[in-house]
Amino acid sequence: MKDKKIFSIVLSGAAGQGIQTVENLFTQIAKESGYNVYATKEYMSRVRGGNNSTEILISSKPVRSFRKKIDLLVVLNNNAIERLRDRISDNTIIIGEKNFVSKEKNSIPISLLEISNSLGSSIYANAVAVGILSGIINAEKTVIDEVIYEYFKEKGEEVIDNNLKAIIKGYEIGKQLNINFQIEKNGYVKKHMLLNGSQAVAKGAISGGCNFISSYPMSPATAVFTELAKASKKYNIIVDQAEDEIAAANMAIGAWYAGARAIVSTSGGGFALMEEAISLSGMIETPIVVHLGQRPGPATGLPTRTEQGDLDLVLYAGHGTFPRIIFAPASLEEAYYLSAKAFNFADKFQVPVFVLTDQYLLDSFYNVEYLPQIQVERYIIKTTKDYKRYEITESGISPRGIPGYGEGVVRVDSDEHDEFGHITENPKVRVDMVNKRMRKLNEILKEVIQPVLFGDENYEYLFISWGSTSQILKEAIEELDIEKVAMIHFPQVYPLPKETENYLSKAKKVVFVEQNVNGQFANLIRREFGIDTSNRILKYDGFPFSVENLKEKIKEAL
Amino acid sequence: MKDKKIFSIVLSGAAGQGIQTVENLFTQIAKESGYNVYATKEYMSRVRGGNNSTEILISSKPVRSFRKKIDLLVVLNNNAIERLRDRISDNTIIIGEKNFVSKEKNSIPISLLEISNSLGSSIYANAVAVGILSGIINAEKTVIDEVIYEYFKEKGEEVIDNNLKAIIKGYEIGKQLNINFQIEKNGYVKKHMLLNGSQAVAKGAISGGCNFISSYPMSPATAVFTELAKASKKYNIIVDQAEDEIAAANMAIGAWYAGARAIVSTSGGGFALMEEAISLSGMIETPIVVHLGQRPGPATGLPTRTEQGDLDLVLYAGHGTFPRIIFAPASLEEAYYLSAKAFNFADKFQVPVFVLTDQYLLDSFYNVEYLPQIQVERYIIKTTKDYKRYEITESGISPRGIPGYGEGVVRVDSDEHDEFGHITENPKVRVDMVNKRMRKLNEILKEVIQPVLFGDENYEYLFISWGSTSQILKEAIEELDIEKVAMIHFPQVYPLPKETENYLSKAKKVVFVEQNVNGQFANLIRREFGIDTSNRILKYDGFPFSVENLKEKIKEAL
Amino acid sequence: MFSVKIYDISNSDIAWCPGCGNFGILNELKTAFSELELSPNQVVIVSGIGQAAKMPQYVNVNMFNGLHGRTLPVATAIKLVNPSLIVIAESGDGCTYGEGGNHFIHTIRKNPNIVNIVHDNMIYGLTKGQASPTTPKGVKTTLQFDGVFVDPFNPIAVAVALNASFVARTFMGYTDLTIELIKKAIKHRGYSLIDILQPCVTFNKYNTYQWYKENTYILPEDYDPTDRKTAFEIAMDTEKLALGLIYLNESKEVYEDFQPRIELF
Amino acid sequence: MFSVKIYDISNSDIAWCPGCGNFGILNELKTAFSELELSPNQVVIVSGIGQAAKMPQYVNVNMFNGLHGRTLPVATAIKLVNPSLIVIAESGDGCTYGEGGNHFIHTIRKNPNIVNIVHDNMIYGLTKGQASPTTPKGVKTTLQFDGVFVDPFNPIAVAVALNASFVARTFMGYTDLTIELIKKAIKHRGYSLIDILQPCVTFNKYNTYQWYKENTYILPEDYDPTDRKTAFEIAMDTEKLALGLIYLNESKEVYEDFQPRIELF
Ligand SMILES: Cc1ncc(C[n+]2csc(CCOP(=O)(O)OP(=O)(O)O)c2C)c(N)n1
Ligand SMILES: Cc1ncc(C[n+]2csc(CCOP(=O)(O)OP(=O)(O)O)c2C)c(N)n1
Ligand code: SF4
Ligand code: SF4
Ligand SMILES: [Mg+2]
Ligand SMILES: [Mg+2]
Repeated sequence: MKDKKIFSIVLSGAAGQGIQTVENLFTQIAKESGYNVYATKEYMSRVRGGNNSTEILISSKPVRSFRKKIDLLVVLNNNAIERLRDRISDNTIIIGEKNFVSKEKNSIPISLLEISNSLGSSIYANAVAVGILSGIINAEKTVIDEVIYEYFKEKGEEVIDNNLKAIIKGYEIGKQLNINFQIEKNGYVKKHMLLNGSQAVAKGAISGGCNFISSYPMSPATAVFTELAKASKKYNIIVDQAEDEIAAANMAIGAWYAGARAIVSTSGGGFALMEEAISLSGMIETPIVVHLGQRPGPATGLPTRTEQGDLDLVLYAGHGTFPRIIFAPASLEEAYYLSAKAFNFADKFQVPVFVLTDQYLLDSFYNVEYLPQIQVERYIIKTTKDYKRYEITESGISPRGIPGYGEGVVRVDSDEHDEFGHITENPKVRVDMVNKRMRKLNEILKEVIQPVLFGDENYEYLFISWGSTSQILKEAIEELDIEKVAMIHFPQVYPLPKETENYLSKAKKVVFVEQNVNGQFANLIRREFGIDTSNRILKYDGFPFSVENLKEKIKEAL
Repeated sequence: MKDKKIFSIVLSGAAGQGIQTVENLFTQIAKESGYNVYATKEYMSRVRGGNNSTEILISSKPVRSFRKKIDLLVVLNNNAIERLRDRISDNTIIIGEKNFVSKEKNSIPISLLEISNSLGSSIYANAVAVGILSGIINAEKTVIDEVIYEYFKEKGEEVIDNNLKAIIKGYEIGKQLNINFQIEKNGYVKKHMLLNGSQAVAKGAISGGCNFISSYPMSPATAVFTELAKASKKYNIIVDQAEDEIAAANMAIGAWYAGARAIVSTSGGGFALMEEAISLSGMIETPIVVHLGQRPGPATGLPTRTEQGDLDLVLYAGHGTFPRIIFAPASLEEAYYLSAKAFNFADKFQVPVFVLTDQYLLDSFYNVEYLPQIQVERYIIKTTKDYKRYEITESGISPRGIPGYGEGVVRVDSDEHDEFGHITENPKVRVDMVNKRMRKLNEILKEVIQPVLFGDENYEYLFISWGSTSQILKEAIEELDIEKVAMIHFPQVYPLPKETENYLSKAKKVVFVEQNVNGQFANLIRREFGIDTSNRILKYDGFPFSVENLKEKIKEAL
Repeated sequence: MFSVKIYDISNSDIAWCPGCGNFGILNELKTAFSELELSPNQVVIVSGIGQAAKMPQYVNVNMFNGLHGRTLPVATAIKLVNPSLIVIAESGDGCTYGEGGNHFIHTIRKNPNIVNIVHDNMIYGLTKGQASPTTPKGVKTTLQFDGVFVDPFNPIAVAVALNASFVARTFMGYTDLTIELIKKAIKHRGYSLIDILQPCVTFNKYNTYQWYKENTYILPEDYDPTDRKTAFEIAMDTEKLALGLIYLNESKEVYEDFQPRIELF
Repeated sequence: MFSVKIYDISNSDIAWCPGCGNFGILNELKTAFSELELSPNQVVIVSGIGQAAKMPQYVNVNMFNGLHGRTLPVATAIKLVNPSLIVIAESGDGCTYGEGGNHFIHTIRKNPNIVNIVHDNMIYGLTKGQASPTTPKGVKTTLQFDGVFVDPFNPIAVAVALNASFVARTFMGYTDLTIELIKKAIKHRGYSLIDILQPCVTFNKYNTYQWYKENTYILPEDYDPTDRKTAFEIAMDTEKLALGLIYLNESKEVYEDFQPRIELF
């Protein structure tokens, strides 16, 4: 695995300069040409100006994690290089406008603007860039035609033609650069899907039967909202842009009550406003699915950056005590799968279910072989005249009816209530109801999504991670390929299976890897299992770990 | 200590029947007559009807915890007895209207209404009851005159006279009942203050320099709001009834920013709405003091009952990570002291500070010897032209200026910011600022309010508690007086001093006593120190532990 | 006509004070249901928290007794998901105009076909008598010791300003008017506000039964509710409160008409 | 007159798009400050989150850049605590009328002496172009693919309905009018709303500079803003938007006058 070949391209420029278009087109062209592709971006909290960058990795084997190294840097504005200085090595080739790149070692001055203008307008600069990159990787020309056609088809033939011309022009230039690019193509990659984290979550939700979203825009969670809105007509999804997050969460709960499968998509600050509603969901046992795309806090923090700082937030959200389920996907496949599963679990266990992602995961693109169709499981019953919404059962789960379906009435109450949902202050009923609700935790554990071990099964050193960091950690461990070293990834971070303890107690040294300042998952493990969790690799500058960085940290920890 | 003499009176009737008036008047009369007095009440979430009760303990030595036993039960409506059945023993004397009490063993039928009517109106029934109780305890008649005068003075002489007449009538009846009442008077008690938890918190806040409250009514926290509103003119306290809790919290932070010392008073559900603001406070390092009166959740739960279920809520409130301080008083003196201290700590450390009480503590009355004047510590500086609100310092604390005081401008920002408060996305500045904020935790620990040990210093069995439960636990342990048994009370539940570990590791067995379903403090201790916290005595039916109940539980645990 | 009895809840101990205006509203609501022959499983009452919000506890229909202030988002969602249900969002003045104020203004904009019944006792009843957004200026309360010093919220004027589709006010003491308005609102397609003036005999000693009678008048039969300017003028008059359907805008599009239908069972 | 320069922030990289209407408002605000000779430490700008809310980052006065939607409670509190400060609550249409809607209506009731400047670009700018409460019906956005289908929020009408003390609208392209209104609002005692129409050149392709010019008119010199009925009629007209001081109510009592003064230093 150590010889995995990766060619890393970074595009850097101001917001509004079209890096995203280049990313979109070029990753598709690369993938359709048979390369494994990975792309991730980082951007400032502004619509124009500033400095953003996108990393695109082209590789023979699948690669799905941020790398520090840059083989080829394309700079579109003047302060790009300074921001990336510590990622530029002696081997980095830098392409860009002469006055931006001239002072650099391996620089190739190319004026995208000039070339574009020579084609009649400055607006083709991005197309020229796409062409140059396509030339470098030796992309298939028929693929380029198709991708461009698809992308611009609604704009008419002229636009298509002009862009194609610009790309071909760039393509020729790219070829002539003779850049040392030695990645193998793989025919099967063409059949893959290319998608990003937001799309994976949205597709997962749809597979899980989602038919209602109410949300209030907030980076980085808006994209999931937008994806579901796009799918509204095709899949019959009710879409409500709420006046605030409180409305959004209460609507989602109301929607579940009425028989829908509803989600809210938000970030930490927006979620902080939903906590009372989460408690309501816990009490009335009407589910809610929450997608929370994490970004660095506190407060507004770094609104377009990444962090894993809101595990504690969802773990303890809402006043009072009640069960909940928290998923944290590492990969797009997992984001898809868990987002679907969230709806089945929510329906079955009648608790709030969280899908915890982050900006890094949501904005990461790559080719994915296959997303399985998930069976939508519904647990709604038809009510009878004497229906009791909160029937005391051994499992703690009471059959859930919805209004208008059956002869009964469905009565839910945020006060403590009896089996009929009627308000009560009887201390015995209170205790029975608390116990009933809490019993559901055991049921959830019976179907827990198990942690995943990777690496040497006879490990002495065990690295522990969750969410998007796990994927980066996995590639680091894979590439280091050291004996006695393994990792465990937790797709379900709460509740945790008993088996966790066995995994951990087998290790000589356990190290937690998280993207937050306090090691929130380590704290949870310590709370649950009492083991020493003091070895922690933490990062909280708003940027993801790189594989290189983690490799070093792992070596230091051994 | 075992021979502590306590006479327990319980009044029970419907909301609106005036139990509170009886409680108010009688506890004052008893105290002024030289008895130690304790009173606590439990009531339904309704304004009229239903069934409420108040327990009043008269004792020679101070007693400050709920007892199960009832020596004398005064029933004012028909279903009172059934609700209290398990507290009625063979020795309980029951007084009340014939048709309510006749079936009971030691019952004394007395018609308060008839007596009242014989005095010309039914409205004196409460006064008659006060009189009967006063007669039983042999209260001083001059004291009665004074208390009644004070209470009714604004209503005019006629009202005073009529009530006095009714009381004297009751007094004679009470005396003739010849109830075995053998509590000694203590002259010094007369000099004590009689107050309840809400008043203790409010007085503490005032002592701590509180001059701003913005809140939204919510049981059981409203009383603190009301007490501060009453004191508004005398102490110059700005009072704002906000449109919602979000406004309240943001106002409090705005007020601190401008130079005030502000508090919000709320309960779990209201607080859940304030979490985004708490995160703001953490980020902009503008303090907020939160009084949270706990009641059982989730959601609306049991709105007028008691629980300690919101420790996790405040411990993890708000997205992102930042320091905070959490106090949880056991007694009125502590409620007073910590509420004052909260303001000094908030001002000094520039973090959110929580005072966590509960319905039980807020509604408990007793005589208190002395409330010390607390020094108001202010840390505001006069700014200079080049003022940097977020100057990086070793302690993490940056001198805090306020607008309009000094030549500088004070710029706070909910985004990550540089030393001037200017928005930044620089990862290095980000890390510096996170570290700066987190460093304040160490400073806080230097002044931590230490845990309090009570019982055998050479303990083998250590019981651990926090908040109002500690007081009940203390009396249980005191009365059991068993060797090798001790308890620790934590007035400050976060952050916890290192010494905690020593305390705990010395014990053979550690048992946590909490009023919630999951043992939230036990979880925190486990998270922080990794020790086994699986022995837990938990209660979550909405009612406090009784001393008797805890005595049994302690014996079982040994 | 269905029997009012079918909406009764067995053994329910009603937690309101004797003499409270809420009892009247309870009867009026049940009567309106029975006159419209609504079967219990067809109706959902969504309420918040407060004395008014206890209403659905005493009515045998589907109930969502949620959070303080949050009736309208829940009711809107239920209607979107299952438009065949009759959805009533019912709560107090504090709940609807205070804590829930943002939902109030934005639900009017969305215009889902729901009925919003507000028990307007001009006080926070359940929390024992603090001022609500509609408490008149100068009234002393258990928190405003020197009297309220901010202007009351004018729900009718705001609803007209937002061009709401059905804006009514009534006094619970006028049984026929109230029943008629509830029925009209249920039959109306779009968001309907009924602000019901209601005495709180325990905490609001100012706005009594008598006060409401003296300070209100019923709009004449020939009053045309479709003119927005007139409606606003009427709404502006806070000396003498108009009762009846004050504003009606039947041209407004309904929220659920823009949303897909989802399969429920 | 002070130099506008004293309000400049050194080395600040302004994060708005070239051509954005926010630049104009920035200049108008600084000019108003300088013409009123306000020293930086006397003024506080409280903002929320959004493009508009970045404003105080570029003005050298006291700054409280708080949470999305929460400008008004913070501004009110600051004014209560220190009435000698000039307090400006400034943010976008989404921040003020969406997330912050409840504070909007209740702050009008409280009537603290603050100025509320709303950059009304009829869009959520910072989050990349979703509809805001004021986005006109039918406009397609990055989320409302088939166009917005709910009625826009009418802040002017709501403010008049709530009898706000100073209600104005302007277009940032009209520099003199805007400066004049800001100055008037600062001098006015009580809550002043200035809804400033502002193009978002990136996400709102409908409400352009041109559109605002074509769809607005300036109220005549002799317009009397003290008549509430007329003001409401003007507010109701959403075809042609009136600019200027639309409603003025000078008899309203100011919130901080009912509160004790506290000692600060
Ligand atoms: C978030 C939240 N804040 C506060 C409360 C406390 N609370 C319960 S009822 C109520 C006021 C009720 O007033 P209103 O809505 O007018 O109803 P009424 O009791 O007068 O009928 C309040 C503040 C709560 N339950 N939840
Ligand atoms: C509680 C919360 N919800 C959502 C967001 C995300 N957010 C940031 S700015 C914004 C919209 C801004 O729109 P507007 O207030 O109109 O300002 P503009 O950018 O158009 O000037 C939103 C939704 C947030 N920061 N906080
Ligand atoms: S407090 Fe007022 S509103 Fe509540 S039940 Fe009693 S009279 Fe009715
Ligand atoms: S997105 Fe719109 S509002 Fe924001 S800076 Fe750009 S043009 Fe201005
Ligand atoms: Mg009310
Ligand atoms: Mg905007």
